[in-house]
Amino acid sequence: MKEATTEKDTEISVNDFVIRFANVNGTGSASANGLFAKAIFRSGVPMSPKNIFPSNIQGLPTWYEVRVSEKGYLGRREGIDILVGVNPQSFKDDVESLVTGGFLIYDSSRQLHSEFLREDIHMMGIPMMRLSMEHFEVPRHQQLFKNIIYLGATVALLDIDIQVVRTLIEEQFAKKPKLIPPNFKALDIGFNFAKENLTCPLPIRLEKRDLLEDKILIEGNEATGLGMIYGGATMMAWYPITPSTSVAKAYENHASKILVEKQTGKKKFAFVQAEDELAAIGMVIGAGWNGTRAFTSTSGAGVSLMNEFIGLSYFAEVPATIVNVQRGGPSTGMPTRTQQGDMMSSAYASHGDTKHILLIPCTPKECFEMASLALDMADRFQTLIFLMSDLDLGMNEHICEPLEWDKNRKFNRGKVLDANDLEKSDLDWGRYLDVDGDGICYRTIPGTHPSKGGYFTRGTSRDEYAKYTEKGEVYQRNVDRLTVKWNTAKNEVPKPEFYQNKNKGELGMVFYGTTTYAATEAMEMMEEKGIIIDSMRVRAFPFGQEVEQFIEDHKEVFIIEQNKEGQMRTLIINELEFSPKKLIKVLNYNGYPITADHIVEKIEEHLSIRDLLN
Amino acid sequence: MKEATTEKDTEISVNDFVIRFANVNGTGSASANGLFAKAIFRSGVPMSPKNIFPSNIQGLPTWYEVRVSEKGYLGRREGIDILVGVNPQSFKDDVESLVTGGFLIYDSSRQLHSEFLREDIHMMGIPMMRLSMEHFEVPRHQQLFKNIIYLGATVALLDIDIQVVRTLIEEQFAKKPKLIPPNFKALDIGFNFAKENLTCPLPIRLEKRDLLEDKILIEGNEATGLGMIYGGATMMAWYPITPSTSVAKAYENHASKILVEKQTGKKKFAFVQAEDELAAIGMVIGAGWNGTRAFTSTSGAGVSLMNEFIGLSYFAEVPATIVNVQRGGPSTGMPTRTQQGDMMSSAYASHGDTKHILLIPCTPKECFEMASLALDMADRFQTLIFLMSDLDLGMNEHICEPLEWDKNRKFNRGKVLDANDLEKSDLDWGRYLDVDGDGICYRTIPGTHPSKGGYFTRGTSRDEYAKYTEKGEVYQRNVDRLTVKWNTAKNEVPKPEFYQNKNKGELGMVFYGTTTYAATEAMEMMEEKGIIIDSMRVRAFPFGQEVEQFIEDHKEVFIIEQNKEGQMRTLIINELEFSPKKLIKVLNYNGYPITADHIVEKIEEHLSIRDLLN
Amino acid sequence: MSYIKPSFVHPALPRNKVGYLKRDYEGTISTLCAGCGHDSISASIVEACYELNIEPHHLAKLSGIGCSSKTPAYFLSNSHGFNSVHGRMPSIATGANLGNKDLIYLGVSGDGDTASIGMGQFVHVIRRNLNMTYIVMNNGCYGLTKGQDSATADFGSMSKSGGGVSTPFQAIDLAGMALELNATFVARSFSGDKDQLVPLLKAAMSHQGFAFIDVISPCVTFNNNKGSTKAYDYVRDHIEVTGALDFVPKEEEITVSYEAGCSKTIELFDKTKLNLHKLAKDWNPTDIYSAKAKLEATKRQGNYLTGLIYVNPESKDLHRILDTVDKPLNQLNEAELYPGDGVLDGINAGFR
Amino acid sequence: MSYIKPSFVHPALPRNKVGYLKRDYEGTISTLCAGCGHDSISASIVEACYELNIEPHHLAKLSGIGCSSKTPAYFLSNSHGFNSVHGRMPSIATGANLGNKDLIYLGVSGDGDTASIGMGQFVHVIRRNLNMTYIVMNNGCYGLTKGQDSATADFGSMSKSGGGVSTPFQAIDLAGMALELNATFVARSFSGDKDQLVPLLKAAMSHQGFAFIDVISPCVTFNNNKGSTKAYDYVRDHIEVTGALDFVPKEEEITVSYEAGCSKTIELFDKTKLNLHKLAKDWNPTDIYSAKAKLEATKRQGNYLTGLIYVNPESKDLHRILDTVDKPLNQLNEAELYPGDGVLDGINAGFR
Ligand SMILES: Cc1ncc(C[n+]2csc(CCOP(=O)(O)OP(=O)(O)O)c2C)c(N)n1
Ligand SMILES: Cc1ncc(C[n+]2csc(CCOP(=O)(O)OP(=O)(O)O)c2C)c(N)n1
Ligand code: SF4
Ligand code: SF4
Ligand SMILES: [Mg+2]
Ligand SMILES: [Mg+2]
Repeated sequence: MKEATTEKDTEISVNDFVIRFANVNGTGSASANGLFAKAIFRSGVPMSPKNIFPSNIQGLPTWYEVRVSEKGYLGRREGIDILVGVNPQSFKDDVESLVTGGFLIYDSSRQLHSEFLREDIHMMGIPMMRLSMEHFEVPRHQQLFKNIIYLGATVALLDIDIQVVRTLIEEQFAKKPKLIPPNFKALDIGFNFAKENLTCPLPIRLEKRDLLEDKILIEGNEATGLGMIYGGATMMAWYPITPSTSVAKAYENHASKILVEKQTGKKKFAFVQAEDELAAIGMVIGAGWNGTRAFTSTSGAGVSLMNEFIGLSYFAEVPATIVNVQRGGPSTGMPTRTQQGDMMSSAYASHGDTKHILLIPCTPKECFEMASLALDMADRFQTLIFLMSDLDLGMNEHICEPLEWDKNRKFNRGKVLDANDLEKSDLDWGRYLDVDGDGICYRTIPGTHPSKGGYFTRGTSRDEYAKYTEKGEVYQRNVDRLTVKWNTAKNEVPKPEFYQNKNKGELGMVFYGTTTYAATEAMEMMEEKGIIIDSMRVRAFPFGQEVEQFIEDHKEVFIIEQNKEGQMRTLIINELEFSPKKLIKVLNYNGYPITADHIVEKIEEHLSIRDLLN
Repeated sequence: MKEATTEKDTEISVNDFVIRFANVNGTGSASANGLFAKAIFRSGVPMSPKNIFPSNIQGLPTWYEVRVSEKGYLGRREGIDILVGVNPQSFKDDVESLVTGGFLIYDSSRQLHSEFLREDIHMMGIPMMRLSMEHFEVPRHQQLFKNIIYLGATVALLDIDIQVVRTLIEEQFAKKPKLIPPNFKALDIGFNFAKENLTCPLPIRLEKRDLLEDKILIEGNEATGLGMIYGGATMMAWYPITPSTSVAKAYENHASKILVEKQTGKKKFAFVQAEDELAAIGMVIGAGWNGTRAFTSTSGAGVSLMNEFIGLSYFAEVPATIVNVQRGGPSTGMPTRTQQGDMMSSAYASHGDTKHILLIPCTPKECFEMASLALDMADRFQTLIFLMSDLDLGMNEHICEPLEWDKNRKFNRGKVLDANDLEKSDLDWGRYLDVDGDGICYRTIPGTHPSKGGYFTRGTSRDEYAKYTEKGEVYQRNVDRLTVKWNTAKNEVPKPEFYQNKNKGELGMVFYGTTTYAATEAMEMMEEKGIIIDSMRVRAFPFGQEVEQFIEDHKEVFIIEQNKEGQMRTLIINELEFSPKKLIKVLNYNGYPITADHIVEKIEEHLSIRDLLN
Repeated sequence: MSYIKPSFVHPALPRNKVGYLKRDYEGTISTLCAGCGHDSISASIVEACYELNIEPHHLAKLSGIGCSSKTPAYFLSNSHGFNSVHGRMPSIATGANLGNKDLIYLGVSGDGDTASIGMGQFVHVIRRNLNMTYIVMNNGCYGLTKGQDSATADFGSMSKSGGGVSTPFQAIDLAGMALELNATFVARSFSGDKDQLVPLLKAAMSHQGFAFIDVISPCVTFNNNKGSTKAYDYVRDHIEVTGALDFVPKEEEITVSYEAGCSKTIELFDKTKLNLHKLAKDWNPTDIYSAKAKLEATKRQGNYLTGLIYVNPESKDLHRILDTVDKPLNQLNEAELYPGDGVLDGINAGFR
Repeated sequence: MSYIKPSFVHPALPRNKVGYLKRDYEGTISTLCAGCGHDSISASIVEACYELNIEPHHLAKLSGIGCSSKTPAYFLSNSHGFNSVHGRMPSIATGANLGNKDLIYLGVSGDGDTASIGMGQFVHVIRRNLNMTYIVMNNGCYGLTKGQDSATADFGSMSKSGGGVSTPFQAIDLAGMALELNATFVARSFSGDKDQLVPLLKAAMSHQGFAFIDVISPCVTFNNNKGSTKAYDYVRDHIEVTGALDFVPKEEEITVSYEAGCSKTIELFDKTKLNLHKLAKDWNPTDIYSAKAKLEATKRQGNYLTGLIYVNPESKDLHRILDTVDKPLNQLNEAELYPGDGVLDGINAGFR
């Protein structure tokens, strides 16, 4: 076992480390951990926190992992440099998870059992519980402030500006000022203990920078909820399910503040906790039919339950929006882990020949933008839109540009006829008549006109004038029009984003959503090794011309994603008719966010095997 | 307008025609039409009837189409030679549907409006309703026997042996003998009227043959229900939905006769009409978990509703069987039309990375066999099996070999440990431990042993010993084992059937299920034109080595199916990694069974375009 | 297939207060079986809407799947309608209603649609007191799928398609369920009793909240035989009526005067009055406990209790519960929904 | 994560009639919050199974999803269990029961699991009178998803996670629903009242048919605050008991004698006797109308009625309704299921 921190066998490393807090859930550690991350954010240094929590409320292991990266790499990184281990249940594994030369901060209130000793790491005991019991009386407080004590110690050890943390505490308890002094006290206890008993700072440490400008730190789900408000959603129906619940919470919280009639206090929105997911999507479709912008948010099992209704929205052509915050599947799977495992089941949801538009954000800012875009596209295409997020994006805080809204922006309501339109004498209106050749027809909203524009919406086949039919050729005309509509969508969905400007090397890389963080880092890592790979981030399904061209232009394309079957790859092959041979899977599906190392390793593996074969 | 039947401008054609009966549903025509088809069957001549009925109970147009083909072509054929038109609602369209030179048999009780006259067909009026009113008193009887009158007339016109029809009537009313004489009477009225007033027989006519040996005439759903009984299914749970309802009816009817305890009259099966499809599949999974063979049958919307439970069966590895009798989709779609539109949504049903075994019968005999096979495979692979039928196969009668059952056959119960197995001292049992390397583990049934083998089944991730886990590597080990299991299945699913013995020409054709009838006919039509195409009928998903080899061996392969997106083609590309370029879609998705002409036309179109390009 | 009816209008045909002919409330010709109870209910709906002076575009028709759920095509052609999916009409109605509180929502369902696959949504739409009229066309069977028993088929009842086996399960009493769930308007009627059904429909559509009407509606094709408790003959013989209902629109006066002691007037939210007379003596329509007891007593005697069973004149519908603005949500425009300058800046600041 | 408990057995520990220790009915250590009502119910289940001399492998545990639905891991480790999907445990139980009638089926659900997403299946499993015990661990909230109101949250009740807003909807009374649906055994209890719950569980497991127990079970983390009607303090103060229940197994005699007039003995199908005493005077446990009235009267007073509410000793479970053979269906082998030589020939002949 190494002596704590004094030896200079670890080189000084500034603003580049991973720290992990191992706690028991339900013990108030979330607040301390969050303060730590925010303090680094306020220090102007890029960092990204990952909350790795159990599917339970209290008493099980939970981890909070923060990667600090001056270079701005915000994906997860393997290898833990510093571990704050205060959970006896997981302590053994936690100790093992540290890299050689890493730093273990543990609660030394009780003697450490020798089985936990490791020769190759630095072990730093802090008698957290004892200190807390010495200074606080109420047992609940002793428990809570223990967390702030280790926070204080890490502040000292990592050379974080303690004033930044103090300000954060003041802000956090602005409405309960009585809580500020004891928090300050606990912070100081930890800080001072470290200063007095451990060599501060560690060779791994923080230095203030100004790298973040006006960026914000926000969870994807929060941004999605806000985006829906700005996008004009006045109805949300949902059913609780991790990791999508916080979308609903964000929508409700913010709407309750900003979508309220000043004079009366009445709400300009309706927020309904449905009895299940079938009801939630039914309400969204009912609202959409009535010309109301509406959405639901859910995850895996919820989407599966919505399958029948999804087909109705598609075939009856009623706008609807589903936010799918993906988690580990199949079935109940790993409800508190992340995956991109619903790409196919969302794209092709429901029986019969169906396809749905997917929007795929990668940052909270994009969640905000794509939320409102989803509402526009649902109206524009009179269909169901999926906003494909995931647990990592939705429930972890991410640094991103501030949210922006153009106050002059109009909602794209799509092709809706009003009473005046219906009055026009030369109007030959048919609900399913393709007047413009783009496959999108003109719809009417209930209540528009006393004698015109009424029709019977249905999930069965019908003719151009919405009359029920079982005639084969009429059915076929209708579904062929849906193909035309699909093709129209290809030109209107968000275009992909390119990295390295398509220099048309031999190799390409395709990724999407949260995989982007690690993928772009991997790209740079490979560049350093002399392997140049062009990259494209797909932002929507169906794929437009640009996506096709990129794949066309490269001899081999790695598709990097977080599921077992390579679902995006399947979509690409199936929709763009590329030979599967040129599309190589790079997958991660163990529920943890993918890392750049993993990508590099898999790509190198492929390249070396290929070279071997050639 | 041509004089009825006397002129010899139509050449004599024996045992090769299409006749269509255009009726109003709910008027008792089904019985007369069925007698007609059966009479041809009894005459030893191949024929296939198609019931084209509306999604309603009474009063709408319904058609019954019989193709008679000495050569044994049992697919649908375009072009109606004889039309019996007794439905005023559809009469205009019906008249138009006849081929030039065709024969129209209509009710001349009232004068025909001139708009219905066609110069190029033979029009044969029979005063059906008037004759019926002259001979029968009760209005309901007048209505019913009108149908038997036109049956009598067609018997005379087509030269069908009237004695065959008489016998059929006797059999049909064996339990209500009072109905036999009036039916005979009506039959004679029609027969005699035709004999006396029309030139009988028509140039298009029937001649007795002995081409059918001991074949039977049966609906696919009936055979499926029987197959489940022989296969040992003791529980069926279902919810009514066209076109799957008759599977349940068949199971119940036959089981009530043959699965009953002699002494007590008690039932050796449980038959439950569930409250919806979610409950139906839940019951099947509950039974499967308890070691009971069980199944459900449903169609499109029902499968969509089952999506969540399907994922549970897959991931918790509980045997279950779903009969999916496909109909026209998406959504409620065309509930009384046929399609093969759920191939993808069944193969990949549920969220997360899931895949399911599909068995794809093409004849009632195969429905019977694959029903029991599905039960075996569900137990063997501890997963959910889809039996993919469709409306055409399920609800139309088909001529096929008689059903066979080897009385010594054992049910394949898969890997189940009994109390003795559990007692073995060296047993290291883990519910999800892959002992044999085939990805399939040993399961236990509740109630087996007082202290061993109990475990908590769940849809969440767990370790090899069924303990809940959220550990990434344990999760991954488990889902990787599911991939091993999937690969094992590839070798055990039914092998494809080849036509023309893989002569390794350049061109290949792939089809499945009811598409087979038209596809094999098309193959022969093309052969006559000098185009040789090898053919393969796929009988299951995943695909084994033989399927892969066939596609490998051919330069261009046409995939013929009855849906809009080419779903089987997608499955092939996605699972076998073939280049989409060599797989050409030949699709029919208007809800009517595909015809050989359509296939030939599409293939020739492709070949001529290709030649043009070359 | 649906037919367009001839559109010649006789100049002397009467028009209602909003200027519409009875015909303007009709739909395409029914494709149901001749004699189906559902068609009679459609006729009553036409009548009620005409008499209630509803402008057709102020009403939206919603249904699930089944013979019953097809009926919205057979009334009110000029109104928008939504034939949704099996058993899920309540959620569609909820979304639509939340989007535009100013329309009248008329939901039509079957007993299969409501009591089996739709049970969950039925329970919860009651709990939310959605402002809508919800009619179950109750024939004790699944008409469209050819006559299987539904969950409202009575124990011991025999249907045509049941193969001589009588229903072995207890029936679900949807009116009883609605009462148990504190529904604010519960009624039952019989498709063959237009005189009773029309005023009930008018009252239901005037009620501010969830108004449930269970209408026994015989299926002539599959469940009108001897031995069935949902056959025309059986139902006619087993009806017990809570009382007679006169519907008095808000602008009108009550003119008829009834015997004291056995009549009662209930004023609804919008000043419409329900005038009840010939009251069953053990029944108080605004007391849910009395209503439950009456329903149960009638059931014990093997009879159907018809008429208004319970109404809560104080009912607060979902919009009131959620406290939404007066303007329909689907009519709020960009300006009305814009949170205001600087708001987003403030939000951004909160995330730094 | 679940822990294995130490397995040292003290030789003098008492064993029940079938030779098991109490410990043999326990499960892995609970991962629920300390103080969660659900854990107390688990303890009562252990007690009841031990006392009822159930062999662990003769019982199957079933649940949906939620904190409550996790509990089967915390009792009866040697029994098979099935943690299925949210709200659909009843269908799993139905299939399992149909497959093997000889096991005891113990279903555990939450109020979210049953009263919202699972409402349809709950209603229909009652209608089928499936032979099982169905426990709802009722905390008025969605524990596992962090405390949202459930449909059993009372009007006006306030939860910790509700942000100071009280429940604006009427609660669904699951016991009331069960009665309305003619359930054959309906009871309510409180997680904190083991003395009442254990005999109720024993009676429920002995009942031939669907036995429903609504157990109020406070969620200490999200719904144990002031203002909540599902908090420990509130529930304790608002209980009204139908009567005391003594469970007398079939082979035993009733030994205690109670005051005449306020006690009653009910014999179940299997000769087990339920001995009731200190009866509420306006309540007859075998009369469903009296049970409904009693439940309602108590509700009107703002109280929870606990204890046995209704039992139908004549109850016929689903297997009897379907008339299945005595041998469990999952044990019928090839020979028993083979329809006999020549049968298929006959069937084929019928299709020629
Ligand atoms: C999800 C789903 N399952 C099954 C069906 C088939 N289906 C159509 S109508 C119907 C029953 C209708 O019965 P009911 O609601 O009583 O209406 P009725 O026809 O008797 O008026 C069923 C089961 C369907 N359309 N969708
Ligand atoms: C289909 C589906 N939707 C949502 C969820 C998320 N979910 C898990 S538990 C739960 C609520 C459980 O509440 P309750 O049944 O009352 O149990 P408690 O935790 O309160 O004991 C929900 C909504 C899920 N697992 N599956
Ligand atoms: S089947 Fe029954 S419910 Fe359907 S239309 Fe005919 S009579 Fe009416
Ligand atoms: S959250 Fe509530 S219900 Fe869940 S374990 Fe904790 S106390 Fe129990
Ligand atoms: Mg019905
Ligand atoms: Mg709960």
